[in-house]
Amino acid sequence: MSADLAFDLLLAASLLWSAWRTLATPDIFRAVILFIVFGLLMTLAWARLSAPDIALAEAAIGAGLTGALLLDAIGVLRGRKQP
Amino acid sequence: MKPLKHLTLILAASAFAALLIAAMFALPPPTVNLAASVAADMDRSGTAHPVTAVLLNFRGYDTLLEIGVLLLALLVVLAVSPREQHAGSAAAEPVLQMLARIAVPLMLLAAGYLLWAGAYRPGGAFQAGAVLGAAAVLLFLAGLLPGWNAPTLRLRWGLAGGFLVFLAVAAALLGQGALLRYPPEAAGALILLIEAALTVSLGLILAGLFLFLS
Amino acid sequence: MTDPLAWLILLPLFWATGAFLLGPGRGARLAIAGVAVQLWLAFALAAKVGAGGTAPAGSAASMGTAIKHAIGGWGAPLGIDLAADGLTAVMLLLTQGVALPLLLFARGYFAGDSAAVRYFWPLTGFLLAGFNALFLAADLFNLYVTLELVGLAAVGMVAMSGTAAQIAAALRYLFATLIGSGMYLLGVALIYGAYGTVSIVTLTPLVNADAPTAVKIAGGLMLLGLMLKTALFPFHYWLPPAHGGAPAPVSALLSALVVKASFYLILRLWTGPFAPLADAVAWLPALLGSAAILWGSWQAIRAVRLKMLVAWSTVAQLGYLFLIFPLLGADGLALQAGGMQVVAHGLAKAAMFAAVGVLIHVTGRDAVADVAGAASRMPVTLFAFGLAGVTLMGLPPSGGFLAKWLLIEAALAQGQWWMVAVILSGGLLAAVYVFRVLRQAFLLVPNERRHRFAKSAPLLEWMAFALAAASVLVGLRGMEIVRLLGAVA
Amino acid sequence: MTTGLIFACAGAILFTMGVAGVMLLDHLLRRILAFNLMGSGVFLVLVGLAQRAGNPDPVPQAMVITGIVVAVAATALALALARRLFTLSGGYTLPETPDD
Amino acid sequence: MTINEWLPLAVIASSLVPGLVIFALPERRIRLRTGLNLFAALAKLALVAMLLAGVAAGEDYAFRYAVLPGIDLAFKADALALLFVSLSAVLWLFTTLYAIGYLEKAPHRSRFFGFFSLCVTATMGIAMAANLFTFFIFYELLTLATFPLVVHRGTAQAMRGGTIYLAYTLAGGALLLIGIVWLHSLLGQTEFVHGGVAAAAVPILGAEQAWQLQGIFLLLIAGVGVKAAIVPLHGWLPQAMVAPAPVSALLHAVAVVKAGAFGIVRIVYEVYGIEFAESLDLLTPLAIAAAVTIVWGSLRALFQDDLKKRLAFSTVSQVSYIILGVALFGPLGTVGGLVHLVHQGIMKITLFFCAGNYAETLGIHKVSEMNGAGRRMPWTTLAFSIGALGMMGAPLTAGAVSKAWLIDGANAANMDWAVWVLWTSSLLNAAYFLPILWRAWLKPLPAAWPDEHIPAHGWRETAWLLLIPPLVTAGAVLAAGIFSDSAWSPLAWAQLIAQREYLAVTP
Repeated sequence: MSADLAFDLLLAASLLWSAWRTLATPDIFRAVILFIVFGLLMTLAWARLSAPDIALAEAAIGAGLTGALLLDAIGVLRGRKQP
Repeated sequence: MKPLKHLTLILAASAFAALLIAAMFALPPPTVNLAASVAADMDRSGTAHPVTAVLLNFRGYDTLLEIGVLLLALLVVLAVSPREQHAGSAAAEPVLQMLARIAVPLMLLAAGYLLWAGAYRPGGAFQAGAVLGAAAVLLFLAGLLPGWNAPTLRLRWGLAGGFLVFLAVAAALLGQGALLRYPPEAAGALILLIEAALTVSLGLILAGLFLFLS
Repeated sequence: MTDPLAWLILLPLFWATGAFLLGPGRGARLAIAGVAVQLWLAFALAAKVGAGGTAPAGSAASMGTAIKHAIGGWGAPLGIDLAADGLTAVMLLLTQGVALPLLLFARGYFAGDSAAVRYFWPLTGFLLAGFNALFLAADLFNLYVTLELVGLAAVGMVAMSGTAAQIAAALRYLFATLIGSGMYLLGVALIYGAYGTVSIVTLTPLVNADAPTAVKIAGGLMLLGLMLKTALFPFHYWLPPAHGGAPAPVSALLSALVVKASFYLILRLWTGPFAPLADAVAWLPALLGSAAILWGSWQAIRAVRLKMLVAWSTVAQLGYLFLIFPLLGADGLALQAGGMQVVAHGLAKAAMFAAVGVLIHVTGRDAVADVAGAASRMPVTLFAFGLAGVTLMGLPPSGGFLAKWLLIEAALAQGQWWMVAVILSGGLLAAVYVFRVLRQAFLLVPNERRHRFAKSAPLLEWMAFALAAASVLVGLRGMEIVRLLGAVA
Repeated sequence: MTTGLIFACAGAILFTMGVAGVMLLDHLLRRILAFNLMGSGVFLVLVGLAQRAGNPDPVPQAMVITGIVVAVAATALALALARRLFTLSGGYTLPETPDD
Repeated sequence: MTINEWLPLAVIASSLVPGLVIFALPERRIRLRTGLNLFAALAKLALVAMLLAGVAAGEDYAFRYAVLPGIDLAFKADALALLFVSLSAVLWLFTTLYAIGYLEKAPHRSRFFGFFSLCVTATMGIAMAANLFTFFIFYELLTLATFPLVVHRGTAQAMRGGTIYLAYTLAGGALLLIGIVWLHSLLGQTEFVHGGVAAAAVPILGAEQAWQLQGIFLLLIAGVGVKAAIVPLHGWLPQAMVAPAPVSALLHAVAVVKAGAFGIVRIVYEVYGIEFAESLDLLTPLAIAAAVTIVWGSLRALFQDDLKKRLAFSTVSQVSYIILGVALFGPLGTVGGLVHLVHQGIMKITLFFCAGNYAETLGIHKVSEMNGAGRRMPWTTLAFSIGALGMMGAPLTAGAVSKAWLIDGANAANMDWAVWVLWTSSLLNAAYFLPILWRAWLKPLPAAWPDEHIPAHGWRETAWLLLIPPLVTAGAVLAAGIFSDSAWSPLAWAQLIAQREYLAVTP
């Protein structure tokens, strides 16, 4: 088993794990954090797939903006700010 | 009954995933090789980076519609978030403010670089626009930019401008023969024009998705 | 304006953006002018297609002989093609033909409360652009983008005037449509993995009966996703609250057109690339369609609210469309039946929602019971409702009648007697819910029990009437539609 | 087993998880998260399967960029609706049965 | 387009267009509406007269328009069509006059007359349909146009009657549709052809198609049988009595039941062909169904106290005379059935006009309230008596002529039982009509009428517009009986049809 393959498998497993935790973790705030982690792992995956354009887009839009939007929504949920 | 329903669904989902994976392993190599076609036509595409060539030339029509989707989403956000006067975000910690003052110019620079780099290496309007949007969000979080109310005419032009430029180029080229058929000699310039306009509008739209909601 | 194909997509995008920039007042005028030009373009395209003598629509060859536009000049599979055959032309005509009166209707309907519906016009523009782009697309991935354009615009329009119930309905609809397009896109991904192309023309000869399992899964996923978007029973759960909750012009657009867009795509794929795989499962959509007819009609009969009644009727009427799949044979009868039903139901349902909109506007209530006595106050609206009902019941000489005739003939030709029974019971059940309303309207109400009627707007009434009359009169122009569908040389 | 195929398989599982999540979960924000997982799964299949032989293919990559933008648009729209519902009804879940 | 093409269309348009205009008229434009109605009715009569003259001279009137490939909207004004067209056109004029008088000051008159005109339009279409497709279109249009008339009063009772009417007719329509489409897919067409389109196609059909054709026949007859009120499909008819009197007159004498009976005529003669139908063993069951209906309707009529209900059951019985005539395999029965189509129409419309007059003038709705009505309203009662005697088949009336031909037909077909049925029916007719006449003429006047609206004024026992139509139609009942041998009598026309189109018959 080459190192590349091992890394890929590990990365895929982490992706699935973070995705599973995102859905299963009871606390919604943690779920969003896990989702952002998932997004960063996705960025790595895109890099491994020789897709730097997608990696950039994923980091900026997928993890960054979506994460920010979700966190903001949770702020409303937690009543920390006016909706 | 609900747990039972959940269990059956989860079992079905697992079975489906297993079937799908097995099917993917059994798949013979594809018949058509589009990557080769892209490589063959790169010199007529007006850009040196294959992904940019696909995004803005070979399948530029997809991108046109996709910007439409994004603008549409912004309109829906505006439509369902009726707001009177925005309070403005609470003044953030001074550290964040300082960070923002330093980071934002750098981000603008990065956006410009990404836009320009897109012509021959990874990068382009989307990434650049995303960075612009992120800069605006950062300013907002630092309390340096107020949240947005119903957009003024100028802001509306900013939001829709990139899409309009894209549309106008498409229409003009349609008059010349086919939708989005760039003349090879002008392709590079036209794509850069579209990308520049898109970068600004994408930045505003992505920022707007955040700022109109907050 | 030499090329109607591309302009049919660009024009609504232009006026949608323009309406956003200009605001609702001038936006409305821009939109109406735009749709009028689109209607003209659609007619021009139909004339062009009709003159071309295309092969039977939906047949494997039809995409090959259709009018094409290679975007960017590249041509498939590298570039994206637009293609129009008879089926496309019919759908485009229907879309613009329904949209124009509905936009005039909407202008009157929304007059006065501009705040809530500020974004109606640009959203409509994107919706129509999405339709036209979808009907013209010949590329699976491009179709995904158009599906999202249509889906998100539709969701936005449901949510637009925002009560809690409407937002909840919009969210339910949003998740349904997102899962639907997600399934579709996974199918596209598998297809690209298997064949390396997403162009329908390139793909069609590559798919054969012993395609790899992944391709079969792809077909199944795409079909399932699109059925969800079309609200085929049992995936109809999202439709009644969404269509029944939105403002009347929006309900009309949704019921008349949005669900038809995904149906159109199913038909395209079924008769196009996936034709070699489709025969084995043809009974499934027909079975679900039958269930939809019976269940939807039953719910419409039971509905308390007027708009819910009409929305459930949409669930039922969509069922008819899915009956055609096992009958798609060489004679083309089933395809003609499908096309006719799409057109007739589109016009009739738009008319019915518009009429119900006027009724609610004027009586101020949304309950079947509150229609009592409306016949004498709003004869035109009631007439519109009745004429639309004639089409839904499949009574002559409406377009719905021709659709049913063709469908029964196709079913008989294949010995599918159970289908004939379903079709006719559906018609009778439709009569029950249509006449439930009409009966109520004819009822004489003692003066003291009569609630006050607001003043009605003649423009609204007559637009509903025009749509309803069109749904009936289209039955007399069956030849043109059938000819466009390409079955008549 | 290539990088492409590994991530395609991961994508298939992600998609399945995502669909199940959108259908089964109650909390709106979590359903939105699930939708994003579903989308990422599809994108991985799209690129991974196309590149299972190991050669990068710009066409699916460009499609995924388009897809990501569409997904963020849908997410923002969904969030706007969810927040509006929260403002109006005080909850982040949909009512159990559609009212007639 | 030649005159021979547009004349049938003009006949249809002459009631369709005014009908649509009337819908749009405001309620208050009484003169304009009345004028339009009468103008339309007279124009239609003139057009029909042109057609009659043309057809008698051997002209062909037809119009055709393709709706779908292989499916045409087609009209033909042949002799058979004109029998029904002329009946409808004439009776429409009188019913319109009567309705104008009857609905004075009632609400929603624009709606009423609009649908009234649509109803007649549908009847014209049914009469002139040249294939089953066209027939079906107008057959269903008739259902839709009559529903608002039945429920016109807007009471709960009217709604009930209307709903039952719809349930029966729409279900019948569905059966008819299956039959038509099935036939169309079997033969590729459904044209009305002399001698029968199915008969003509027999050589190309295998023997195994016989059961299909039998099944189709059953569906078609069941479909039109609902409107023709064949037992057990007649349940709607007595319920529909809640409608205003002119509507009942229209339903019973002109439009609805006749559309059903006429449909049976077309199906038996021109779709199947009488000989082919006989060879498929279809006629005897039809004749039995008709016979059962005749006796059953008469029996039920005996026990009705409500005057309109008694007339309704009488209609059930009488319409099946037509069907019996058709089902009797032979030329004499054909003539009897066809002529009864007209005769029953003028007799029954007279009776309904009179029933309406009693109700409108004196508030009489029941047979038991009829005592002395003949002294208070002699003219109305005279007309009623003529109609009733005609129904019984008394000499010198139209009814005598039809019955004579029918009995001859039954004898010629060696169907003795049919003769018995006819005699029994006549007896029963007498049993339920004579008591009414006896009460009206011979019983003393009651102390007060149930609800007297219109006071007597010398000779004028009720409003002119209510009085004249029944007198004219009663006169027609006598004329059709007395002058049955003249060249322009319904009998002569029925003979022309039988002679020209079906069988070589010498009267």
